[in-house]
Amino acid sequence: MQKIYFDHAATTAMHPKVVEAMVPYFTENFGNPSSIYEIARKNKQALDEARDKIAKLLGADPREIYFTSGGTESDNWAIKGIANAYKEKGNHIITSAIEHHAVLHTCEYLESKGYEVTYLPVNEHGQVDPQDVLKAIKDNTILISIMYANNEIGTIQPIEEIGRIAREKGIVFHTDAVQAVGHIPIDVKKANVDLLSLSGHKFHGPKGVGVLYIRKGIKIKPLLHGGAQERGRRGGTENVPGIVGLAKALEIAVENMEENTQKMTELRDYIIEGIKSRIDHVKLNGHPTDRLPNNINFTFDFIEGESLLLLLDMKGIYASSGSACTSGSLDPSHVLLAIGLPHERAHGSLRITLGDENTKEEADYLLEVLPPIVQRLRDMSPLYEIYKKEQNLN
Amino acid sequence: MQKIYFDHAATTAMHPKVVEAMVPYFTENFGNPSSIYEIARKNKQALDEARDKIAKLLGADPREIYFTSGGTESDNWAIKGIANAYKEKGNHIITSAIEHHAVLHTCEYLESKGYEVTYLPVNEHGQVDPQDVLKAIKDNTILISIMYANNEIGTIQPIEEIGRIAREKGIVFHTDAVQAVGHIPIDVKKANVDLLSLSGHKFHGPKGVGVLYIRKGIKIKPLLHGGAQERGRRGGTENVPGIVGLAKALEIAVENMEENTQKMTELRDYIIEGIKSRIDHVKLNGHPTDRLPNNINFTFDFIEGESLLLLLDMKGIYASSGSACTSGSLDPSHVLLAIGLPHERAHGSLRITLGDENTKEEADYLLEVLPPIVQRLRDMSPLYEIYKKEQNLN
Amino acid sequence: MMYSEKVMDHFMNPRNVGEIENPSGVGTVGNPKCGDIMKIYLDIEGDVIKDVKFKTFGCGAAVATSSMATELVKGKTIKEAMKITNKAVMEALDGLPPVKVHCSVLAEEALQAALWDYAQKNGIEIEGLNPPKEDHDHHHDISEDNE
Amino acid sequence: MMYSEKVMDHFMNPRNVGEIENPSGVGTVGNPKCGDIMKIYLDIEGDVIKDVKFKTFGCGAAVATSSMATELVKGKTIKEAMKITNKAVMEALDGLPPVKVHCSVLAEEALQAALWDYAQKNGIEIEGLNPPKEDHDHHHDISEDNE
Ligand SMILES: Cc1ncc(COP(=O)(O)O)c(C=O)c1O
Ligand SMILES: Cc1ncc(COP(=O)(O)O)c(C=O)c1O
Repeated sequence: MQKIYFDHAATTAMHPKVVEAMVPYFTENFGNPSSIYEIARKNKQALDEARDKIAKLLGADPREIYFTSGGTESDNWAIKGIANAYKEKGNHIITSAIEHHAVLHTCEYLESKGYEVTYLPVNEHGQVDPQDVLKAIKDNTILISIMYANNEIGTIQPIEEIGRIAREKGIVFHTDAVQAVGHIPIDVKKANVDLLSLSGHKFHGPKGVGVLYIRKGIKIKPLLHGGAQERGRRGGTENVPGIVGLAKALEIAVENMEENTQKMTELRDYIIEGIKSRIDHVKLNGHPTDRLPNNINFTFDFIEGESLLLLLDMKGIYASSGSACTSGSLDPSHVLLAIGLPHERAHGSLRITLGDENTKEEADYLLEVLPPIVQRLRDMSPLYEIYKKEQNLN
Repeated sequence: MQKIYFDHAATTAMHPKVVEAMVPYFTENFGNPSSIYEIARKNKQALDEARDKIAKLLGADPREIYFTSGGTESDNWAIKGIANAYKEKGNHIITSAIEHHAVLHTCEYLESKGYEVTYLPVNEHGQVDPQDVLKAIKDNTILISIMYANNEIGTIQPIEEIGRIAREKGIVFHTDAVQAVGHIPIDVKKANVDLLSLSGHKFHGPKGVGVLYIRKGIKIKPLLHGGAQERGRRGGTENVPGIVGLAKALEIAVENMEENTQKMTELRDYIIEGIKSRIDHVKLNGHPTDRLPNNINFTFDFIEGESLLLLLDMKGIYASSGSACTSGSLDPSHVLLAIGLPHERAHGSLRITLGDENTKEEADYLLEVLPPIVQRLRDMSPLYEIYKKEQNLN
Repeated sequence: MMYSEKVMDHFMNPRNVGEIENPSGVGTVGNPKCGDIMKIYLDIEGDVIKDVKFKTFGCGAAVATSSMATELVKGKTIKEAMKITNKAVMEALDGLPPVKVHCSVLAEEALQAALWDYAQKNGIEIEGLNPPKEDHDHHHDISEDNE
Repeated sequence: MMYSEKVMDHFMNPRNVGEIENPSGVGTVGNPKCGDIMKIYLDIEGDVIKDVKFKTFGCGAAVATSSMATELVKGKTIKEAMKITNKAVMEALDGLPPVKVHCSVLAEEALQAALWDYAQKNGIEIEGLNPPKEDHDHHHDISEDNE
């Protein structure tokens, strides 16, 4: 049976060239970059080169690039680090209702520590209104954190505009760009952001390594206290192989972005149209156009997502229902609730996220197997039974 | 020229078998363990197996093993997480003056947040007196954090005894075992510890991955808020390759520990005696017997450590002066100051940390090149000039 | 999360899916908010459950536990059926992941709700049977933060 | 931290290491607490620095800057020597890592301390020369925490 990976927003396979770039640092050039002898200097150099490369690809200065263990640490650091550094100025944070848990749970934690958090609503397509941001700003606002693109429904936020408002008001602006980096063009200067989180494994880089961009002049307190690494701001022996791999992956992603975007957008729209025309009682979640080129998110009425995933798995198709991170919990996706779906419909969502290796043949296979699976689950569903009885009565 | 790596406490090369164990998870089995489909389940299984293996090797339960990004995160999490969880009970923390910066700087941070920290002194060999721990305990003490073995001078602490005292007094006990795990036998139950930090790259595992052991029943708040990974206690997509590699490395280390310990202890003592007999005005730092089998730390009077390292580097020998992590700072080692060395002598230290691949030939080469290097630097030193003049006067 | 082979079998090939026209008793439990609804139809003759059908909206475990629960009661007397607990359902399925245990509880409750409906309709009393709870507010907290 | 080739050359092959018996001036700066002590000996004839020697306890950069500073002043007039700033020393070494810039400052200070000693001994005044500071409390904070 063929295996089709349609869950690139959860994680991606490492690019063979990324592995190749990392290998020399496993057993040969393994020194600690903080040491001064030859082998360590080689590692320091690799670290510097990776930092330079990433800075260039994001339009940043190398001294604004800080390595972390992933998107979650970057988000935690950005939010707690700013909250801590600016606490004399105020204690109010503005974010959105559809952030990743790495942002939301961090904000909730800060609420328990006496901070005040405004969770902005989003419209039916999952977009924050920049005017809502403006209106939410108060004298004690110290941080605005709005994600670049959503991991479940792929909606891209008006980051530049929000950034402009934040800059005008003199408020620090963080964006969780974990799903955006490597997928859409990002320039930290143009985007008017002060801090930006990214994670290697979302664009064919290694797991367990990420970046926090911190604009020059932004005060921030460390999250991981320790050695003098990362200009004294983040302790811990540097994960040199991981960092080298992340830089390589970003380079490859940016080099091929134009081509991949075109290819994936076409495939995305082909699948969207295919599902809409083959299955009734479905709804495309997310923004029709301001969405990641690789994101497809549908709600299928009357059925539940996990069952759908299991049956797709049996057909060799790997997809997701809401964020993979939330599968440990049984609550329906907070993102789907925030765009106005009722609970039962939020449970019945399917997320398909493409990679550049996905083909039209794979899309056709999906469009062939999906309708009978949905029908099978509907035939088993008491909700569908109720719906049909109501239809008959009318 | 031959290259001799004598800095295994800074970091180690990955074992080829560790790389081998990781490779399948780079490009093939790359799924997100939180997902439910086949490829993700394989990752979940690999994660579970690694957790089981590590638990077994430490005498713990798999549900007590939590994966982190390294020793620094483990230390930060342990200390801040306990401080946070037990803040209703008290705000006093006991630690030692010779902890790694990952512990010390975290404690200093907590001091700025209203916690009270006692930094216990050590004796001339770098050991904490368990009676000092007992005496330092107050009604509001919530945490004791004492490292298992010191990274600079290799001194092993009386952990079991301190653990017994902590247990009797009902106080949570954390140990930073980053330098001990994989090098000396450790059983968390016998050691009476509640939390234990370790880091993969210190025993031929990968960089950027570590473990925090958290004994069942211990309350702790998360440090990295986010997804429901690690039983809801540590967010972030799991670094499966890194975790698999860490487990493999620990397995190899424990399997070969007896043999390696014997080999390294012999080599260690050979070098120690060799230096003592060839160079005057030297002092072995650390405990004569309660020390890591791979640690040698000498002070050479009248000279400065970095110069020594550079000249050794020119001879192909890679060693360290104090912790590699602190080389970004110019302050002399806080550990050497704590064992009573005056500043100028603290600056003149050389740390040699052995690995199982080091040989007697390498030791002989070191003993051959070191004396003239020390002499050369002394001949350049104004401190040596003063000393000699004083000698002539007497 | 990993399902046993038995769970997967009952999910992929659920037994007794469907409706019963004019059932002796029918019970619906769960709510869409939690993502599971189970509806069980009973056909009771005398003291014996002659036939049983179910419809379920829910995850793999919800479908599998419904299927297994209906299998376990089919052909049993009411008294025997009353002994089918969630534990029995779980065991028959070779276990469930911890986060899915509540599905087996739901299956037990659906069965008992159907029996209650039968008892109500026929004005009889079944020993040990309690009226179904109105709303299920499952608490799915797997965090150990405050363990 | 990486040193330039020039720095490594002056560290590995330091020029002018040693002492001068009965020097015209001698200056010692730094302190063991900070890990660097530089002592510079001058042999001045008329207005010209005929010979210069140094001894240094310190890191690679401390040795290299001492060596370079002595090279730069050798054969120069006092007035010319007064123009040898830490920047000149650094430039002559093709730069220093940021954390090591203070070594070049120390080299400048050692030189000036030796000149001061010479001026004191001979009761002359050198334009722009200040008495050496007593203790050096260098601030080596590279953290940007509060940037
Ligand atoms: C004793 C000790 N604790 C903590 C650490 C920090 O570990 P890591 O650099 O892997 O974060 C180290 C090593 O640098 C160490 O030696
Ligand atoms: C939008 C977003 N933010 C943060 C994260 C967390 O990243 P990581 O799992 O690499 O820590 C993810 C992915 O899980 C994400 O999609």
